[in-house]
Amino acid sequence: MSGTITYREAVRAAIQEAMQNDERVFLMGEDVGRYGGSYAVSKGLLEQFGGERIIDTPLSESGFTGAGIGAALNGMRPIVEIMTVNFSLLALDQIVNTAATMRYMSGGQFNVPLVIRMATGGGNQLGSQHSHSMEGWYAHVPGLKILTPATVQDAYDMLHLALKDPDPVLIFEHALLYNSKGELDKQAVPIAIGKASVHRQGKDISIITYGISLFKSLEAAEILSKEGIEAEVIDLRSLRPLDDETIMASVSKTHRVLIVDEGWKSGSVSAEIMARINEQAFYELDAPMQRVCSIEVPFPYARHLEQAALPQVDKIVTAAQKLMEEL
Amino acid sequence: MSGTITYREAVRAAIQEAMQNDERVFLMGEDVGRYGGSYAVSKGLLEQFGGERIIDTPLSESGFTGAGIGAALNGMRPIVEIMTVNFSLLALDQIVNTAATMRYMSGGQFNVPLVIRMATGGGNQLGSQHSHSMEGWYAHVPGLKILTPATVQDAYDMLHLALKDPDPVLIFEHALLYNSKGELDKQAVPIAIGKASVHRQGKDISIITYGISLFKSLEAAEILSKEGIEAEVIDLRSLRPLDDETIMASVSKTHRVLIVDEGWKSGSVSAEIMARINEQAFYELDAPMQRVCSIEVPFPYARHLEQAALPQVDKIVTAAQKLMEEL
Amino acid sequence: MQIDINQASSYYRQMLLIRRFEEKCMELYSHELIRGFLHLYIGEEAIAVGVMDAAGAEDAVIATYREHGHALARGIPAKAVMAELLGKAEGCSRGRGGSMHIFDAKRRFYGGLAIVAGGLPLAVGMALADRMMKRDRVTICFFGEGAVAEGEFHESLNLAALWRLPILFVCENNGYAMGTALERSESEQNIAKKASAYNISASQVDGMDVFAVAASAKEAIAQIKENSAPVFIECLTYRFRAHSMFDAELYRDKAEVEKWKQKDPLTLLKNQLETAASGSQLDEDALEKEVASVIGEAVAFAKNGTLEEVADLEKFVYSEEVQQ
Amino acid sequence: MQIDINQASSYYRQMLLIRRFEEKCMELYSHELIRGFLHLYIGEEAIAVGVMDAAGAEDAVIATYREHGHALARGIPAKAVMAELLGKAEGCSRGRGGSMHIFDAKRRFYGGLAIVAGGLPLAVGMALADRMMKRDRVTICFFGEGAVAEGEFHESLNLAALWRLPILFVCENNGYAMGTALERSESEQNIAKKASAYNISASQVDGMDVFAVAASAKEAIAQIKENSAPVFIECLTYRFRAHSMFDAELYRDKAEVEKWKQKDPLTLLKNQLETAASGSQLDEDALEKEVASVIGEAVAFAKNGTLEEVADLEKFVYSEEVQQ
Ligand SMILES: Cc1ncc(C[n+]2csc(CCOP(=O)(O)OP(=O)(O)O)c2C)c(N)n1
Ligand SMILES: Cc1ncc(C[n+]2csc(CCOP(=O)(O)OP(=O)(O)O)c2C)c(N)n1
Ligand SMILES: [Mg+2]
Ligand SMILES: [Mg+2]
Repeated sequence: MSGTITYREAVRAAIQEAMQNDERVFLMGEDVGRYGGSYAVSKGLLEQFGGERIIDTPLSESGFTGAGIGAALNGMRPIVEIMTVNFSLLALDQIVNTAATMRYMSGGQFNVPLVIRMATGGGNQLGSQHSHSMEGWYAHVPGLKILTPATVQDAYDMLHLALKDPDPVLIFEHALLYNSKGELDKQAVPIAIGKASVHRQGKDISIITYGISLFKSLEAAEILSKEGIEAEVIDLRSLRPLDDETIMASVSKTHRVLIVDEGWKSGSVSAEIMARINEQAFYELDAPMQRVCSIEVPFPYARHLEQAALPQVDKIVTAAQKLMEEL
Repeated sequence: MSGTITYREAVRAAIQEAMQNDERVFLMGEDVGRYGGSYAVSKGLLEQFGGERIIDTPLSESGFTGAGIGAALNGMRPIVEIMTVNFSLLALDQIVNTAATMRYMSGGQFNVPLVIRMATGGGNQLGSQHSHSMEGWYAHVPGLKILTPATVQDAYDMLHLALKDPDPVLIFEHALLYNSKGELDKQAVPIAIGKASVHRQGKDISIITYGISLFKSLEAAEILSKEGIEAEVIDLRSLRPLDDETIMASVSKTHRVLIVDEGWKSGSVSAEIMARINEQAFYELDAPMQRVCSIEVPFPYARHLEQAALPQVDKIVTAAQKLMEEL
Repeated sequence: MQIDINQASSYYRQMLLIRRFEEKCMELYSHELIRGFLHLYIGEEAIAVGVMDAAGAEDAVIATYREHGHALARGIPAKAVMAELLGKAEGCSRGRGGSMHIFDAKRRFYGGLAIVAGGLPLAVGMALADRMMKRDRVTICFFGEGAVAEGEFHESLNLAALWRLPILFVCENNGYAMGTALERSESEQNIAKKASAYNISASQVDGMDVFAVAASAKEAIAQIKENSAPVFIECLTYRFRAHSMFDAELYRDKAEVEKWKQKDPLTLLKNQLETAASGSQLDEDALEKEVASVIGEAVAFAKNGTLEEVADLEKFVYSEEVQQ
Repeated sequence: MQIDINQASSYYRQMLLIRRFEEKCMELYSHELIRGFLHLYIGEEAIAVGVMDAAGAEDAVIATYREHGHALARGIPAKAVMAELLGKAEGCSRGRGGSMHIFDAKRRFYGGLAIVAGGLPLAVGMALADRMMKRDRVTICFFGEGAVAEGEFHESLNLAALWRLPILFVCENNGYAMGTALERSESEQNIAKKASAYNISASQVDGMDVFAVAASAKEAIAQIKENSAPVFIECLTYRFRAHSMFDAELYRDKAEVEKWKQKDPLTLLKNQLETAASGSQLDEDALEKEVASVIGEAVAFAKNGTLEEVADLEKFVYSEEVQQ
């Protein structure tokens, strides 16, 4: 049952299996049916499951996301697809003010087993209204869980985990990852929500990252290795909850920290990780922590500008080198 | 021209003067006119300026905020009032995807001189859909400026500063501050956007805060002072841009940092400040930085629970004491 | 008109309970036992009572922050609501919700939601779930006329009609959204007419007349089931009190309020009964006593209630168990 | 019908320019000189050209991500648009905007906005500003029929009608929002009828007929000024190409596309001229040549353009000077 497939196929397979195994699961969103999904994730599912379970919605982000909450409250296990994180702002009221609060403000009477998937990130030259990485924002909100699958295995596993979770789970799929390929073992026991993965062991510096930046970080680690710097590369996997344990264990080993995150720098996930390391492992640090984030601009269209705005392998390498130079 | 007035009156006076001096300024929002404003800020202004400039809007947060952007693009200086930060999520698409990006994506051709004011914060037992402090979220977004007046003087000054700014400025007024009283000197030269204020000099620890937490921090500082701990208390005033200079100067003096912030802890403003101090003044720190934030819950109604969720003077004192105990 | 005296007494008792319950709330608010926002339903009782009479136990109800009346009419015990208003652990939302967030899973009462129009998308999803699971249920969604201007209203009505979902939309048109009169919020002020623009069958009903509301709701629910399509009713009503406890009511004049008070739903019901063929009369004293005793017990229960442990502050942010 | 040959040639030349410009875009896209999303207007040219003919220089225009046609019809030089598509500093948005974000302050062209329905609230504000400042201007706001389901559509139409603002709403109904056909997105599929529910004067027009569009837009603008109230026109049209460059067009069949291609606005205009009383003919060859040369120059200009300095990446996030 293991083999090499694309990230897109992994998400699709997970949706497909979940729908086969549980009649409560359905997929809803703009163009998930006849069009096949704006990133072609759900291609073929309409033919397999019909329009009652693969629901093309009108352009009404707040309406259909809220409908997902309602359906979840009423016994279903909806998967809501929002095309791109920027559009999710139209549904934010429903997500933050209702989905995240329902259980709490009802004194535990109602829970919202809703899964929301959306594409995130830049690099496709889509400009200022389609390219941002706002998953860190969502990670601020109690009541939500935030997942960021980077690998094909996680793209598959996390959808299943999210569907089993009784609370609202948001999954952020980086748009540039859909075509990436990797191994999928469907029998593997999935790593639980809230657990980070150490993708590369190292003793000199911890590179903490998630999503597409994992691959840039791994590439940087190989370059650094040639210079004798052994980086440990951690994929956070989940931004809420964060896996403090894995982070601190790595910091206690390497004593140097670099965080790589495609969000805008100020107020990003990287800031929260720095804050926690400062709180929980301050005396382990041999040097100030560093971060490579996106430059704080609405993303530009022109390729050279957009690339300059994004975290890149060379920036990671340089930041790591500088960090190693500190006494 | 100086005297003691309420925060509410200070905001009102600033709106009033701006409207008298500049025909392009107008106020628009739900119930700003006949009702007098949900927090009574605009009481009397309808009578003075008429319904063409004090515009009661229907319940359409996205619509009227977007209309504010449009009016700003077309030469006006609108002040949009959103009743409560939670409702601003309905307008977030307009604020983040349009107001913040317009100048950039048009290559500098259009700017958006829009002021958005809203009430923020908890403590009024308003529950899970009315009580949060999301200004930190907005501070993540390039293209926006984020102000958090704590004092009566700033409530007045910042409105004027915001109206003079060519870019979108959001002003967060803590709902519990409207009745607070303070000195207002209308002739005083306002402290610029992006500058923090040192409200209390101290040599032992820096308490960095903003909004209503300033007063809790000052109270805590007095208690600490009796124990011989002299805290420096900094009011950030502006969350974007942040005044790194003032922060680092204080850290270099005290070498200990406590941040007090009513936002939910994870991913809050406090995290960003910790990140920057780590980056810019790491070697100045004698101990790990600490923060007192809101507990990560959708706010509960019951008073004892809500109070337990909020930063409080005793929590600040205890955190500061612990921080001083570190070697 | 033929009026059944038992039906009439039952309506009257329920409306009276809501009325007296809320009058008590005002008192407790002035004693600072209730805090936060408190939105009274006084004047509008006929709507909740009439609609709930049409609702089955298996149907779902979604209301707003002005929902004491809906909660009581739905059968949530007065003591559970009162304890909630006093922030007690015995409250129906364990003190976490307060006046704006009444919930009751057993009675399928889904709030108590305080974002204007925020409940409408939920109704769409609830009804969608029922249809997918082939359950013969209706979702009843209450909201004020102020909600009509919000985008969520539009998106939800379209989805409901497009997907032919079993939803009863009940617009409580009391003429004002806080201080904003309908004519200052809508270019088209006939709300039922707006609903028709989505091809939803819609009508206006006198919201002060509990019989009219109940009849219209019953017909609507039958129609929803028959046509598998949503129905919209606009109930014309008025709130006799301020929007909340912080409202100087600068935006409407006393004469208008007085005019509407002439149409008090409780008085109207009494008059209807008197002029009805039956000629029977309500035993008002007995009903007042019964209601007073329910409320007395509710207040005592609430006052004697306990405070949730502060240690449990974070309880219910997430579910405890993740089923595998 | 009497047709003025000069008018007809002018329309034809503009529509041809848009058509050939976009065909060139496809070519450049396949050569990877244009990237990102590229939404072609081919088939819909009559709308932009007809409406812009009615617009005055002082009026404002707000469009969507499918706005090359509007930009060109508004008079933004083809070379400035092409340079933008190639991400060059000489582009009308200095390469920061790309295909979806064409802007031109001088021609009051406010985008180039890529959040569906996001431009409608802006139009409300622009028109509000004009009314407050007593300027005799109209704001013209284009959007697709897909935008109609969004809450912003509803909020904006209501505000525009309620406040009687000088806005011309132009709905380009091409039958599909990406792969979603109108009948799967709206419970009421007559969009003009939906607009009437806000008491906005609304009508449908053949969006393939540039004369019809221009006439209707001119009448609308006169009406807006006369009544100080918004007007809504729904233009029935079709996109001949895919939604964007990543679209397998699984959702519609070839026959439907072919049927609509029979109504090609360019062909229609030619036919109208031929059957018109005047009997005059277009000099197609000359027009093709003229257009080809404009496009050739535009491509050369764009290719020769420079790249914005990376050092200037953060320029324009904020205004440089804060006036005091
Ligand atoms: C989205 C949102 N905006 C604003 C408010 C503040 N607010 C609470 S009630 C209300 C008026 C609502 O009027 P209506 O829908 O007519 O209901 P009514 O209060 O008359 O029952 C407003 C503006 C809110 N709760 N939610
Ligand atoms: C708020 C939002 N949701 C989704 C999208 C993705 N999207 C871009 S165009 C489009 C279809 C819009 O259709 P329509 O309004 O009919 O315009 P057309 O493309 O047909 O010209 C969609 C879904 C978006 N850009 N913005
Ligand atoms: Mg009302
Ligand atoms: Mg379309």
